Amino acid sequence: MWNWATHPVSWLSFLGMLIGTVVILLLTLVVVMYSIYWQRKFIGWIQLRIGPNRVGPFGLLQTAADVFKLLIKEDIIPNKVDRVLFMIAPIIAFVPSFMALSVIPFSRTHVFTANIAVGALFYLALSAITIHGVMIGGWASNNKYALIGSMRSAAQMLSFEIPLGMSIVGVVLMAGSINLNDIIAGQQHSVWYIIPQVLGCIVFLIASTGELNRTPFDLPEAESELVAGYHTEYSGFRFAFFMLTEYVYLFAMAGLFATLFLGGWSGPWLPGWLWFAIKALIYITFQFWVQATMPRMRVDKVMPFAWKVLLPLALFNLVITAVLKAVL
Amino acid sequence: MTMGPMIVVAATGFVVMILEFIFRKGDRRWLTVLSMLGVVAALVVAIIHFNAKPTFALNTIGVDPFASVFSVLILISALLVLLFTLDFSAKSDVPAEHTYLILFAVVGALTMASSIDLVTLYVGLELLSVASYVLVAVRTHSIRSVEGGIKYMLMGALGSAVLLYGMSFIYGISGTTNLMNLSGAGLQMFSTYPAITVIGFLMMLIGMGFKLSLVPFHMWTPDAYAGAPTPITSFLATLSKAASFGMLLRMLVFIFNAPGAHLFYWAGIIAAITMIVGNFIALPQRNMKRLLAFSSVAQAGYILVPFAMFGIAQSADWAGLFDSISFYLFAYTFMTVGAFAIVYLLERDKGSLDSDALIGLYQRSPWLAVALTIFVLSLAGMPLTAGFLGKFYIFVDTMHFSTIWLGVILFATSVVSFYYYIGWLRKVYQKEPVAEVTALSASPIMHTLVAVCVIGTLALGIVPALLLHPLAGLPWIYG
Amino acid sequence: MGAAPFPVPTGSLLALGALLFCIGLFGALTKRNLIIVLVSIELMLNAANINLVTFSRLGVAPSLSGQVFSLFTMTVAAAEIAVGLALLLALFRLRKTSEVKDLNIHKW
Amino acid sequence: MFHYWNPYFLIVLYVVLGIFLPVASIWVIGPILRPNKPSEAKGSTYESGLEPVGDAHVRYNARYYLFALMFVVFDVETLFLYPWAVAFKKLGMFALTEMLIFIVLLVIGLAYAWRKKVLEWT
Amino acid sequence: MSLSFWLVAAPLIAAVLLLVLPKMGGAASRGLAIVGTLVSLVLAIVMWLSFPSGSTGFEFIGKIHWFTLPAMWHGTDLSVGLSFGVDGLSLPLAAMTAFISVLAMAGAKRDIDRPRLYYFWLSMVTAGLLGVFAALDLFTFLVALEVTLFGSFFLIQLFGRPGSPKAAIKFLIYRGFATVAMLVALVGIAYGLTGAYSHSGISGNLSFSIPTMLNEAHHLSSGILPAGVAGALLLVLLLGVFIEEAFVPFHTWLPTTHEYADTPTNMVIGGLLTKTGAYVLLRFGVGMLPAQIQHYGMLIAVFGVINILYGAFAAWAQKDWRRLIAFGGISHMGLVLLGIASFSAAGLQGAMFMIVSSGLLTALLFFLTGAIEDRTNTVQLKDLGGLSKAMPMISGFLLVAALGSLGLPLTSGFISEIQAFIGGFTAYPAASFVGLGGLILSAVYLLYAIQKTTFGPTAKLAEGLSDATAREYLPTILLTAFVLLIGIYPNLIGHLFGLSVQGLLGIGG
Repeated sequence: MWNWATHPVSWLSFLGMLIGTVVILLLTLVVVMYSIYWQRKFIGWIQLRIGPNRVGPFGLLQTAADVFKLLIKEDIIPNKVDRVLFMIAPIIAFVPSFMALSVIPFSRTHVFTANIAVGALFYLALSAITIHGVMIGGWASNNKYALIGSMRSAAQMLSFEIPLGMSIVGVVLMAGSINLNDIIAGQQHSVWYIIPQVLGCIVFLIASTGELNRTPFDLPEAESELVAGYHTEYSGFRFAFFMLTEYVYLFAMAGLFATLFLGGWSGPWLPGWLWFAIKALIYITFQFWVQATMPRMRVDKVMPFAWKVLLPLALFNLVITAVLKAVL
Repeated sequence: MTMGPMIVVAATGFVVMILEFIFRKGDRRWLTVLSMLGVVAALVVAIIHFNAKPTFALNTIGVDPFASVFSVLILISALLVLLFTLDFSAKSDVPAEHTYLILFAVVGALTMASSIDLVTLYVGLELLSVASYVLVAVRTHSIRSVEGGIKYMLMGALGSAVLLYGMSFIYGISGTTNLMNLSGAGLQMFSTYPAITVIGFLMMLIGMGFKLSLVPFHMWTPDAYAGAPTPITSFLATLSKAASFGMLLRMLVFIFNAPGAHLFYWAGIIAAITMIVGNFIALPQRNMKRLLAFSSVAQAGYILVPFAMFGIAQSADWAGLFDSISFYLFAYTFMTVGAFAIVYLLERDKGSLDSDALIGLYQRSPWLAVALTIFVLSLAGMPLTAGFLGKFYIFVDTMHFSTIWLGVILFATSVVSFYYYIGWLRKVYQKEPVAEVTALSASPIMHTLVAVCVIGTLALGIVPALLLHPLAGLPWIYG
Repeated sequence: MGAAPFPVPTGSLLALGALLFCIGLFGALTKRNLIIVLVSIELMLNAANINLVTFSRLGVAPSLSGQVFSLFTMTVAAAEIAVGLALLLALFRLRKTSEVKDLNIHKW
Repeated sequence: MFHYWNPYFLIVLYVVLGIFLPVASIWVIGPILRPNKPSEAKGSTYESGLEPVGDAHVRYNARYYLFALMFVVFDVETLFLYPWAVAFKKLGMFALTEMLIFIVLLVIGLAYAWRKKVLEWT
Repeated sequence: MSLSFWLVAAPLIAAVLLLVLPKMGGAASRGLAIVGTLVSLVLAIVMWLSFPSGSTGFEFIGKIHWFTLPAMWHGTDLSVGLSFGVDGLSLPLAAMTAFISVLAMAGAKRDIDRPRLYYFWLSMVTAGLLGVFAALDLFTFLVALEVTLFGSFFLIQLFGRPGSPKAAIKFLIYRGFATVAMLVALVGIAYGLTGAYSHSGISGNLSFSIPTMLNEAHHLSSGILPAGVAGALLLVLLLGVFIEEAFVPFHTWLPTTHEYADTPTNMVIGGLLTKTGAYVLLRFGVGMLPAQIQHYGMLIAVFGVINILYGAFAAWAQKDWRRLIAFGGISHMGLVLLGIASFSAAGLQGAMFMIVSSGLLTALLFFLTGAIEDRTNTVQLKDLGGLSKAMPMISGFLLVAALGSLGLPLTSGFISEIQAFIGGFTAYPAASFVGLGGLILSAVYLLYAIQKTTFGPTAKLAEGLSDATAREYLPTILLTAFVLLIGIYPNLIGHLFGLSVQGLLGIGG
């Protein structure tokens, strides 16, 4: 596999990097648009509805129209907000989500992956930075709903990050590396880690749902209680970036899940990028399925759930893995 | 088992912690007793290994004469503090975390005493410090306690940042954090990067200065001492200080044994400032705990005096310096804990820390009055007490290594300290104007504690051979 | 050592560390809000971390112990900040303030 | 030859683009397309259509801090698990015992927090 | 255990018993304390009588090893012990200490508050003083010095007149500094004489033993002290001594102390405690740094003369008997200084006579003024007058004491002054000549005070007062007797002084 580390950077390869990054950016935007479309369509089917079908064939351009609508909306900055923080909060939230994609290996020969040694940790670190964006946005809005929403969101993301990180340790233990490419390589040699790490996989799935603030853990944005959570005061394209952040993370988390538990791009017959796409789609669809099926949890159940159930489970998984690994 | 004492104390700490949340009802003082048993066991282990050959697990933590002496010192003061706590927790409402936090702090202190790697030394220091911050502020309903804790925390964190920054330079120019390797590298380091070596030395000294409440890094001391529960105050004054001195001694002596005299002179200057300022600002204090806090600042200055001489003395002569430092620390532990014990009894009796609470103590409880007299005279450095001998020993050091000006300051400032120490004694023997006097109530535990401290103070003053003899045989410098 | 395309000299990294340290020290000594003071102290610790990591790759005798040290430092800093925040919380409950100048009860 | 820095160049590019996208769309393209007719009502804080009461910069519930503290402690402890997991194969049984002790300590800490009702959302 | 050991131990044991034994009344406490000190007095007399004739060294040596400060000087341990012994210099002073202390205890008022504590501290001070005079080990000496310091502090503090705490603190701080200065100087001298002084390059066995130090100083066998260092040590020592002796300008503590302390304490402080400095100067200065003493002789002599004159002038200006006596004492000690500075047989003998004489006379004067105050409740000169009618005996003794103090022939003061001045004139005639003025002044102020007190118009409060009681006769008569005895038969103590002076000068020569 070709990666950046084996050659010195020249202007040419720099240009290549730039082009690749732009491609990834565009790809991401497309993926986000169509995962939103897929969400509406899929949930529609589950609920025996048709879903979007007016804009474009099968409604395929629906999301594009939504985005354009947001772009031409007036940019309202309320009077009482802290202007500077209010304006930069979406950026703070968005940038790390996009950066997180840089370590996800999309395919075997994918050249735009930063093959760094601490890939998984890097991802976790970035997802923690987004919390700052959310909190700053909520605080700067000077709105009680936004404040409570952002606090809840932060507390929840923090709480679920612990079991998430712990469950990844199990995989790292199996592979002996934090580098995501090495983890995929490890799965090529044996089985997909979803088999030995089934407990870790379950914890990861649940924790990532919480981390992404998705149903059943979507109370930061519980519209019946908190209007729209931390982005209550946001409108137009600033709001769009918060939404974008969420879905980029969904994509990134799908990529991470595929990499950690499903062998990433590896698989027989099909090309790597397709395998990756299929596996990511499985995760994304799973999320939408859960969203359509589960009711929202009560706020006083969510946080204790992360600490009292998921964390011990993750620790248990870790110990079992380590012991088995040492014994076998 | 080179880490015996540490493991025993840590295990006890966790056992107590678990038992604490299993048994949540009733009188839980047996947990403190259990902790004391653990400390005693650790003390036994430490004494068994007292003369062991220097061995280090993973080249990091182990035993050598240095570790032995300071471990015994730390464990003894831990025992005294726990005994103190045993009485304290019966009388006032402190959370049970108190007990095992002390144990964890002791683990940190032991690590500081017996580690030869900057990393573990630093971690030990922080374990001690963080536990101490919480211990000071353990009474969360008391504004004084919390404020003292915050000041201590801020200053302590500042100190550790400075210390760490200094350590990073030393690591940078030597490429190792292991003191054994560093001790060989000192001279080369110094000749290649003199400026960085000096910066590293000073930062480490200043960083430890915050923990040791050396002037001018002592600002937190009176507030933290006055705010903390009294057993914890005595903990800060003795155990924490002893461990920090041990760590400072180990770091400076191992790393900077080659660069020579003028580096260590800085320690002398700080010692001089500390002695002078510490004693003078103590003069107007009326709050007994604050006064003891300032007096402990001054005492830290006395103990720092021998540090100034490591650069001058040949390493063959260092044994005397080590001996005098550790002797003074032993002496200081007994007399300080004793003094705090009596201050605590008075505080509880009168509900005030004003030194007027001392008035009539002799009438009320002659035995406690005499005990306090002994402690105070020892702190002031009067003959036949441990304090005098400790000071005298340090003075002889200064004499021998031509640093007599420090010795002169030492004794001259102790004369200043007479003023406030004797001010106490004056009140102790003053008559209370009331006709009817009641004895100061003290539990058997407190009587035991005071008695132990009296015995310690007097024994070290009258039969110093008890301690000097074991110290004398130790091969401080080895390898 | 990795031949960095634009090699980062040791000096500038150390200068960064020193700058951070000085900013932190300045903040710790002059700021009035306790949380800012805590953050400043964290800056100082991180300055030391930068030093350690720099030296561990680019020092006189590069070794891994610098990185290990900085790992420990991070943990310690986390513990310190945890305790610090807890104490601030306790203070706020009692005094409704988090200003340095209000830490004056011991003068009364 | 291993070029340690190279992946980070890529990451820097991600950062630059990540900033570029919102900046371009909000500050460059947006102003051309969107209308701008501010009014007092638009600028008021939303509180379900009522007049906003007071300021939202109030003190929040202490439980948030508790969770933040818990996070700080456990996140850093997780940090230690990663290097261990990587080096596990090389170190063998020694690492296992060490880490079991470490995890036991973690569990004790968790149990402590549990017991002290820190984990409750009350 | 030798006699000199028990000399120190007896009052100490009494003190400990006082502290330990329960339920003791005033009389019992006093009795116990007196017994303890009396034992010391008897021992001192026994030693005096059996003192080997012609011996210039230490006799009756007793030694206990105490502890060892371990190897720090190239493998040499410093052995520290409790070690006592007396020579011709210290024996008279020890005897005087026991004598005055017994009388102070015997003459103390009977209605003292908390008698146990009082006699405990009085015994402690006595033991400390005896320790100071009889110590043969530097460590022992320093310990004893500190004991006297704290003992007297508590006596002033707890049992003084109203307002005494302030005076006590002043006393403590001044004398504390004196002790520190002496400690520094003495340990330095020990180093210079016996240890390896870093400049000399010769390493000896460091020792705190005073005989060893004297021996080394005598033979200069090892530890060659560089002149500069020795000079510095002497100056530090002098500083300590000057504060200890309350010399101008470090004198202010003494009058204040005497003003506020009660009578027995005043006797001990004025009669004994202020003499320790002179003893230190003789023992360590003259004995161990003779060359330096001679080198700085002029300085010491000038200081002496200043004190003679200043003390006398200041005494003249006092309106309070006690302060007057205090300044008189300073004047006396100035004479001691002049004698020491002369560094001659006569001068040194005079100095030692003066120490004893001044001790006895000061104690006597304090006792008598104390007796007067018991009756009149004042010692202000302006309030007193015509006491001779009401209390002829006390007035008579007061006159004798005053005459002794101004150096009338047939009193101990005479022999002291004459010898000191003979010494002074041989060495520093000009200074001594100026110092003679002090004699005249002392006559003036003493007679003026006597005249104000005992003669002249009878003050109102002097009417109907009783004369001395049995309690008061004993100390008065005994002290007066000794003042006269020494004046008439100086050789009573002179033969001992002669021996030690020979010893001291033998070094210098």
